[in-house]
Amino acid sequence: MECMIAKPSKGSAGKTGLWRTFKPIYDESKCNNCLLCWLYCPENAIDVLNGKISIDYDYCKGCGICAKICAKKAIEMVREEEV
Amino acid sequence: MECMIAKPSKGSAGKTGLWRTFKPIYDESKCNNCLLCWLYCPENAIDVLNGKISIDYDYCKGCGICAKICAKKAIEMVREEEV
Amino acid sequence: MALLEVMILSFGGQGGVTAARILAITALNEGKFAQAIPQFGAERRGALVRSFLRISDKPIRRHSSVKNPEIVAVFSEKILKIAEVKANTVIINSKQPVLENCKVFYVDASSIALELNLISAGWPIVNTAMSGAMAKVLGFSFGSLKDAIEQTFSGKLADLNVQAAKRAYEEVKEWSA
Amino acid sequence: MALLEVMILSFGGQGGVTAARILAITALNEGKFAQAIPQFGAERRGALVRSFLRISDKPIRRHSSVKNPEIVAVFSEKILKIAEVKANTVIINSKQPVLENCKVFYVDASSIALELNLISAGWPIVNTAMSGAMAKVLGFSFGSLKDAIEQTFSGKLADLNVQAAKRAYEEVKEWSA
Amino acid sequence: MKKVLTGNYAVAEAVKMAKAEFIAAYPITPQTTIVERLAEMVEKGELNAEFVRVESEHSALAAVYGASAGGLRAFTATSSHGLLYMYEMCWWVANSRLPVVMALVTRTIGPPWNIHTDHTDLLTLRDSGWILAMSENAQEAFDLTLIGFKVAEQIDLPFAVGLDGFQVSHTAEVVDIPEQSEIDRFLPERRRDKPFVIEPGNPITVGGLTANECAMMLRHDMNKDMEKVGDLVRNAGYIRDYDLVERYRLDDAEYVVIMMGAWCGDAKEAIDILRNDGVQIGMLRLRFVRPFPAEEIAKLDCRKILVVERDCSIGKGGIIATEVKSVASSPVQSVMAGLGGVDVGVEDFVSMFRGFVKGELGEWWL
Amino acid sequence: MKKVLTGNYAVAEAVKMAKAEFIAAYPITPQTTIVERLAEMVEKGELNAEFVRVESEHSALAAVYGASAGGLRAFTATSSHGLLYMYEMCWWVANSRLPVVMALVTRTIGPPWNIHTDHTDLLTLRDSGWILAMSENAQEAFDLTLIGFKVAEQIDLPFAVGLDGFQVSHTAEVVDIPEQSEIDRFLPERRRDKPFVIEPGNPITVGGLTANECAMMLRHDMNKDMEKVGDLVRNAGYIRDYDLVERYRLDDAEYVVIMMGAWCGDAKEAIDILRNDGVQIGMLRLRFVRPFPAEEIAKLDCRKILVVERDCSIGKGGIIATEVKSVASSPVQSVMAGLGGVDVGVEDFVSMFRGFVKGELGEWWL
Amino acid sequence: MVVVRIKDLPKEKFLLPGNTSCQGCPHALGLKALGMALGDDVVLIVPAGCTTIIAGSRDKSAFKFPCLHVPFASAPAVATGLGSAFKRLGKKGIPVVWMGDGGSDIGFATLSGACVRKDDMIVIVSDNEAYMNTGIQTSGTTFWKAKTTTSPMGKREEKKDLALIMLMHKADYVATASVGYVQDFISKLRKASEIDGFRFIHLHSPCPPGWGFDSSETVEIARLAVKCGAWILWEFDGKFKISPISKPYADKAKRAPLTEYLRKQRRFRHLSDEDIAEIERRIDEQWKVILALESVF
Amino acid sequence: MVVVRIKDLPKEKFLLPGNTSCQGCPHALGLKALGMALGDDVVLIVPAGCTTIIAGSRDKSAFKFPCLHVPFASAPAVATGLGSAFKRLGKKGIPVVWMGDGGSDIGFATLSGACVRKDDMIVIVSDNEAYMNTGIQTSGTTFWKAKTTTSPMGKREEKKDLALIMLMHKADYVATASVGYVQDFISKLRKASEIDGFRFIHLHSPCPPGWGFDSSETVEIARLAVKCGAWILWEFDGKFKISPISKPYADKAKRAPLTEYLRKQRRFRHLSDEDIAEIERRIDEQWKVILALESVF
Ligand SMILES: Cc1ncc(C[n+]2csc(CCOP(=O)(O)OP(=O)(O)O)c2C)c(N)n1
Ligand SMILES: Cc1ncc(C[n+]2csc(CCOP(=O)(O)OP(=O)(O)O)c2C)c(N)n1
Ligand code: SF4
Ligand code: SF4
Ligand code: SF4
Ligand code: SF4
Repeated sequence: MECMIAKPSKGSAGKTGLWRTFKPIYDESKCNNCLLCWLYCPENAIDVLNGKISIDYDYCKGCGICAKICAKKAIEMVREEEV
Repeated sequence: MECMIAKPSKGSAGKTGLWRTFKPIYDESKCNNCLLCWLYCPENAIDVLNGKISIDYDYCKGCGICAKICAKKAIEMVREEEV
Repeated sequence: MALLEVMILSFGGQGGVTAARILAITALNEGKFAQAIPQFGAERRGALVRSFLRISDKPIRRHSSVKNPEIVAVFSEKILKIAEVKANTVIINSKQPVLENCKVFYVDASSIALELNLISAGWPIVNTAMSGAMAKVLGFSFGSLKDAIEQTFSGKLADLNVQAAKRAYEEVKEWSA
Repeated sequence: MALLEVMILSFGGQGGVTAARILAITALNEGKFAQAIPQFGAERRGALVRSFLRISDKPIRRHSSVKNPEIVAVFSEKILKIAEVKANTVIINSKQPVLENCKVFYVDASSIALELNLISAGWPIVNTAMSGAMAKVLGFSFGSLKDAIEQTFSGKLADLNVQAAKRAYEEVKEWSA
Repeated sequence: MKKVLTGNYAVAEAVKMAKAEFIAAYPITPQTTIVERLAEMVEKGELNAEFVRVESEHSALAAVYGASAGGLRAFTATSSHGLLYMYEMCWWVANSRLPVVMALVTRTIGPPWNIHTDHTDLLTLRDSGWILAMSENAQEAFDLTLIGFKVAEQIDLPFAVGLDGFQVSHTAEVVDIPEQSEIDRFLPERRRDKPFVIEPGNPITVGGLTANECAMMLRHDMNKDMEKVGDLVRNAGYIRDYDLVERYRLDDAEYVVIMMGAWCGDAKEAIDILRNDGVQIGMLRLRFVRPFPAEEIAKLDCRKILVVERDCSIGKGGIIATEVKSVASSPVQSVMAGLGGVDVGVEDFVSMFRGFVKGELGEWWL
Repeated sequence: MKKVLTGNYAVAEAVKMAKAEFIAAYPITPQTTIVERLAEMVEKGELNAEFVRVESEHSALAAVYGASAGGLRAFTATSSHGLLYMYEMCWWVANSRLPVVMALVTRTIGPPWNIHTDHTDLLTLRDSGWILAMSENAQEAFDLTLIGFKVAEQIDLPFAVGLDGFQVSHTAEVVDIPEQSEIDRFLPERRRDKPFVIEPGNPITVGGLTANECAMMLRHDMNKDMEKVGDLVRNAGYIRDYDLVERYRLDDAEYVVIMMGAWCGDAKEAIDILRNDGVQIGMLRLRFVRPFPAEEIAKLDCRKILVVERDCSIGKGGIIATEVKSVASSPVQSVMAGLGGVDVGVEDFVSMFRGFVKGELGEWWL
Repeated sequence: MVVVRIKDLPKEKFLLPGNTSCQGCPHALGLKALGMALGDDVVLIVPAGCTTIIAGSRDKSAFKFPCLHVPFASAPAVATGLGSAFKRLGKKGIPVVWMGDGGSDIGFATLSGACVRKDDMIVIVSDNEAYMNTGIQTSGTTFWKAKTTTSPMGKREEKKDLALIMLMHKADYVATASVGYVQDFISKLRKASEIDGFRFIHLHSPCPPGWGFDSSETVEIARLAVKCGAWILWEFDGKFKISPISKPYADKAKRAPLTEYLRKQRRFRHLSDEDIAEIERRIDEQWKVILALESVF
Repeated sequence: MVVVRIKDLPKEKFLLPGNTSCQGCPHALGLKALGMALGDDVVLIVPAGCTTIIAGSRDKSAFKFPCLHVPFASAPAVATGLGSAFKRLGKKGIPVVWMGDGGSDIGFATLSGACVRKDDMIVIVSDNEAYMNTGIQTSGTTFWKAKTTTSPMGKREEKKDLALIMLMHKADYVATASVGYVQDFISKLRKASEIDGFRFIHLHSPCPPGWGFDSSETVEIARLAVKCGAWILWEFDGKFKISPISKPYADKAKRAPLTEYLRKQRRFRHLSDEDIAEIERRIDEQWKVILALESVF
């Protein structure tokens, strides 16, 4: 039976950061702290620490939603070096 | 296969007239020819011949609907002799 | 008592199945084993229903239907028109012994039911009266039957049905060919 | 040719399965028997995908997965970080030969795709370029490959993919340890 | 206490005495009176359980699955088309290893529509991982339901109690009902945490994708655990002793009949008749089809075995016969009879068995 | 003409060439691409049929049942849970004796959710009256689909073509596709009036209540007609010859392996390897499970038989082994392997077969 | 709404006398009307239910319709396939699914699917508000508080409003009807037969043994349901209209006393005055909804 | 309608990063919101669908919720049983069924049954308008004319309106929501959690690979659907209300151009101008119905 039971685990699909083609780069200076990126990141890969956001690149899949939702353009999608 | 196929037959349940406790008796003289009894007999046991109705006692189950629907009380339910 | 097989013929709504059940309980009360078997199938109010009763001193093992009943109980004379009744003993709801070539017990169960106002949808409910007659013929004590009826019905209905059974138990008559 | 087993490693969306299919058709065009096997399972765009190709002169009977491929085709250098690549021959999408201890063929399939604008959702679609390189290594004629691509794509897309395959067919380089 | 009860009411009584906590079922002839009786018990407060009037059998077993995964003792009942309609859930429950108990009132599969007994429906479960019992009469239907809860909860496999449609389900018979206190001693409350429990705040995920090897191992383990069921039944500690099979006049039998279900009573009477004539014949009655009593059959040392069954695997023949042949050391003859509810009584068995002994019996008893 | 096609596309191609008139199916991995391809064919006008996007498998087969009862050549496809969800309809169609063809892409039954091959799903149909074929590769999946329509319509029994999930369904292979004209000669238009036709103005009622004896006779006749299927397959007049079984290096075999499905290819390679070592081993491949090739197996005269199968009847063991044992005259060993899609390849078979020959093989290949 | 006159109705019988229906059976009334309305065009598809029994047994059918028996949950899907066969083979006829309310419980996904696809058929749910064939068990459409064998203290949930639900499915034609108003039912069947696509009729079918009233009162009970406003007759054929028979009862003052309807039935014998008041409140609400729908659709 | 402020939302993650959802997955967005809204109270019941995959594999779960995988058609019935266990064993928690639109096709009878019984659960249909897990096949809720692998020329039937249908089922709570408006969704989930009985939320979930748009646009597409009026946000909690976000779009003049929504999606690339005009007409009609319902319910 045990092998039919799973427990909460980050990275249940492995390091999904590898899936990225584009990488979200956060520019703290432009951020107005609205946390929309945090709210809308489907991967739950954005953390809020002391009011600032931080992206967990191990798992961020590079979907680009955070960049798009940011009214201040504080997140920019940049091509990963190698594909 | 043939034994899975049935064909239209009167009396598929036998002579259902035997089920009757009460028997509808038609009094032609009271009848205004509205045919409501014909329309509402669930058994389809009433026939219309030359504008007059006739009850097929072989199959009439004696439900009493015809008597009840008749505004002219031209059909009366009478207890079958033996039960 | 070796295995005794009984068939009840009734119209749907007359309570043939309940009668079999009551008599099975009666038999149990008498220290016997019993089986009450309803007609296997889709009954419709008004159609002919066959139910069965088996009684024995030993546990009853068979579950097939009864093919050659020793006793047949007929809940309505009308049934004789549509079903062939073949048995050593027949118990019939009737004012007269209407059969030949067998031992006949008859009781006017319809009148008993009507008089006690045991009626449903125009039908006299003759099952307890017939149970009374059958219990008598089967040699069961009335006490055992009374208890069985009281297990089956409650309150005023139990009373009425016990009365019906009692009357039939007493009124049933034998006629031999 | 005895049975030859090839594994393709790609990211979901890169078209590894299609490449295997194209090469199987190419092999058929060359009079051979072939099998193209996709990863058995639920792929998600972005995840690592394994597909297989079998080629033989005789009908191929086995249907189990390929465990010890003679040739591995790697559709992205990044794959080397997450998957161990063990084979006699490796064909890789790369500007340089980035592997040791085996025969390596390399081609810059990404640049070919980007230059021909074969892009989908940000990804260069490298499968036809890689098919070109693989066809060359497998010793297939370009005509057979071209036909296979034209069976797979239609219209302008077919043209572009044929061009990509053609360039890779010609540009793939060998490097031996 | 002795009572006159139909098989269906006996089952309902057993479910009540087992203190089932959750019941969901959908009516189908000839199972319906079980459901009606339980609904009545619950509404009248005789049984402290939830009764859910589901809209289909698939949902009946789904609801029972949910309740059982949540830790409750849960029960359902069905028949024939109802079983086929919940078939997917049957497999799901078995692979989940939940100790659900189901009464299965056997009935022929249509078309044509037919409400009479036939064992084909029950046998469709034989691969799935359900423990499959088949009762001969109302008493066994009662007893096996109670034993079912106990064994299912011990081994974490679901348990189906078969009873022949009408012949047992609707036939009122004398049934010996134990005291509630006896039952309480026999059957403790269900352990809530076995094989797992789904509850708020306990973040486990059950039943999702796994390695192929795990799916295989699951079936392997189920099969292994099924082997333990025989001992669990024999040592259940119930008021009466039970085993996977019943042995009737078997000790010196040269001819052995293998059967299951209600008609075994008729067949036993026929055996008595043949015995009176000096024929050394006996019966090995299958009270369980799963686990299959392979050892008991393999041990039979006789001239020949006759398997009489109410089913046919189209294109192969008698299902039980096939299984018996696969393990028996004596020659096996197969007869298919009574399909579609065709009545087979004592007289039929007498002539069938005589034909068997004489070697004059065909494969079908039509 | 030779084409590279997956097993699923090969089936779709066969359905197109058979000029099926009605298709209803519900997607489920790994069957889905059959349905997608057929939908595309119909929408693009390559196939003049109606394609219905039903909301479940039960409805898929129900719609196919309606169309077939109305006289059309009808097709569906499913897998695993899809099959279990339409299970009631499968029995209904069989008892109705309608010549429906279904592709069954085998897949393990959950939980855990698992999309890989395992033959348990297909085998749940073995009692029902469906003709059950199991293909080894895409070519057979194609051929058997066409033969399926022909045989089903000749004998009035539904026909299921099994193909292993992914291993055949999604593996693209070289398939030899005949000319449409050849197929047209092989497969005439469906006779609209067999076994009955439901149409306006023809007041027959089909499938209602009947005498019990009729329900029994129906199953008896199905079983009898199933016996004729072997001849119909052998004499189908198809482009290639087919039989219920394939005999591989069997003539002088002392050791015989019985298997079915895609992995038989791997096993044949293993047989070649053992043969090279001088072991007299061969294979009887079951191309059909129903009708069960009992005669072919009974005739096997060898030291021992090994049944390797991707299924387990919990509480009894290997399903095919049980059936083989019930008819074989040589000793039979059973191995259960590859359940849940566990990969079993040439090397595995080599050591499995060596173990078998040496008598060192257990019941499970884990 | 075309007026149907009794005298013009065909005399041919499609439901044959001497069948197994109980005395006063509402299904029998409905099936008879179906024959009068559409006659030879009908091909019946019948899932499990009382109608399975009514249809006859062995070689004897009670219908002059062609009739295909089908599994309980499958009927509309079977009709999809059968209709396709008629079309392809050039046969004129309508697949008519005749099911009980039970069929619409277990088969609701099937019904919904066929409707969403707008498959060509007429579906009639003959609603006797319980599973009668198996012996009066609660169904989704059982009336609030009605006693059944599985709800011996009375049903706790509200009656499922099939017709409104099908309306929200955007069926091509939806209507409610009653065996108490056969001419209205016939007229709706005829209207439905002239429309293409998926057509749905929810037929109110009081059942003597199931509800506990005398077999002579089927029609009367059915009419009382309409007259007290508990059953509203309406039709949607592109436009939503309350049927003329029900129209007057939009005015509460014109409605028959609710107790008249309820007190005649054994299944309601236990109702308290508060229960009856609550039912009345719900009827008023239902009328509000229906009247609003008439103004939008 | 309680306003949900971003800053007040809990930081605990119930959907864990690094799961198998595609880039820009709407289910992931919705599941994350569910965790924020109800957290530890949730017990997930998941039938087959993309979420089966997202949930993780082997010993690794992507959820901090308890989660029970269940057969495709069974989820609401399983929730019935599970909820009963919670109640009997005195455990506080809500069975939350999270299903795709496919689950509501095959399982519609199950859904309808649980709703009619008013069983205690929240059902969320995360509607990506096709069967995505099996590779983009048409479902009942697929948008009219959208291309899928089983409708390669575009779907011919209309989108099934689940929420209105459940409203007519008299569910205790019904709402529409969108992954483009997470705060609104959270607020509705919280409202639902405070009501007893059967609660239903139809969540609009644009899917990048399924609909053919870039993964960065999930939220934008979802919002465009609302802004052009094609997806109307509303809530019924005893009273029917159009949600504040959608309210302005009752006025057609305020709506975003429909083409903006449609042209961004590959599945609609083939639409003709007439098709678009027809869609617009249908949207107008839908608004009429919704506005009317607001006035009655
Ligand atoms: C899958 C399945 N489940 C259950 C049944 C048993 N069954 C037959 S008819 C019926 C009830 C029918 O009720 P309804 O549809 O309301 O029709 P009615 O009998 O009232 O006319 C049931 C539950 C069945 N035949 N198939
Ligand atoms: C009975 C059954 N039929 C079919 C399937 C295959 N299947 C799994 S997921 C799925 C589609 C799911 O679609 P949807 O519910 O819309 O969820 P999505 O994948 O879009 O999230 C199908 C058809 C199944 N698992 N069980
Ligand atoms: S790119 Fe996507 S996954 Fe990565 S942080 Fe932004 S929203 Fe999250
Ligand atoms: S009593 Fe009933 S069955 Fe007889 S004629 Fe009158 S309506 Fe018909
Ligand atoms: S129970 Fe009711 S619906 Fe069924 S046959 Fe009898 S009267 Fe008709
Ligand atoms: S296909 Fe769509 S719904 Fe499914 S996981 Fe991918 S993005 Fe999510």
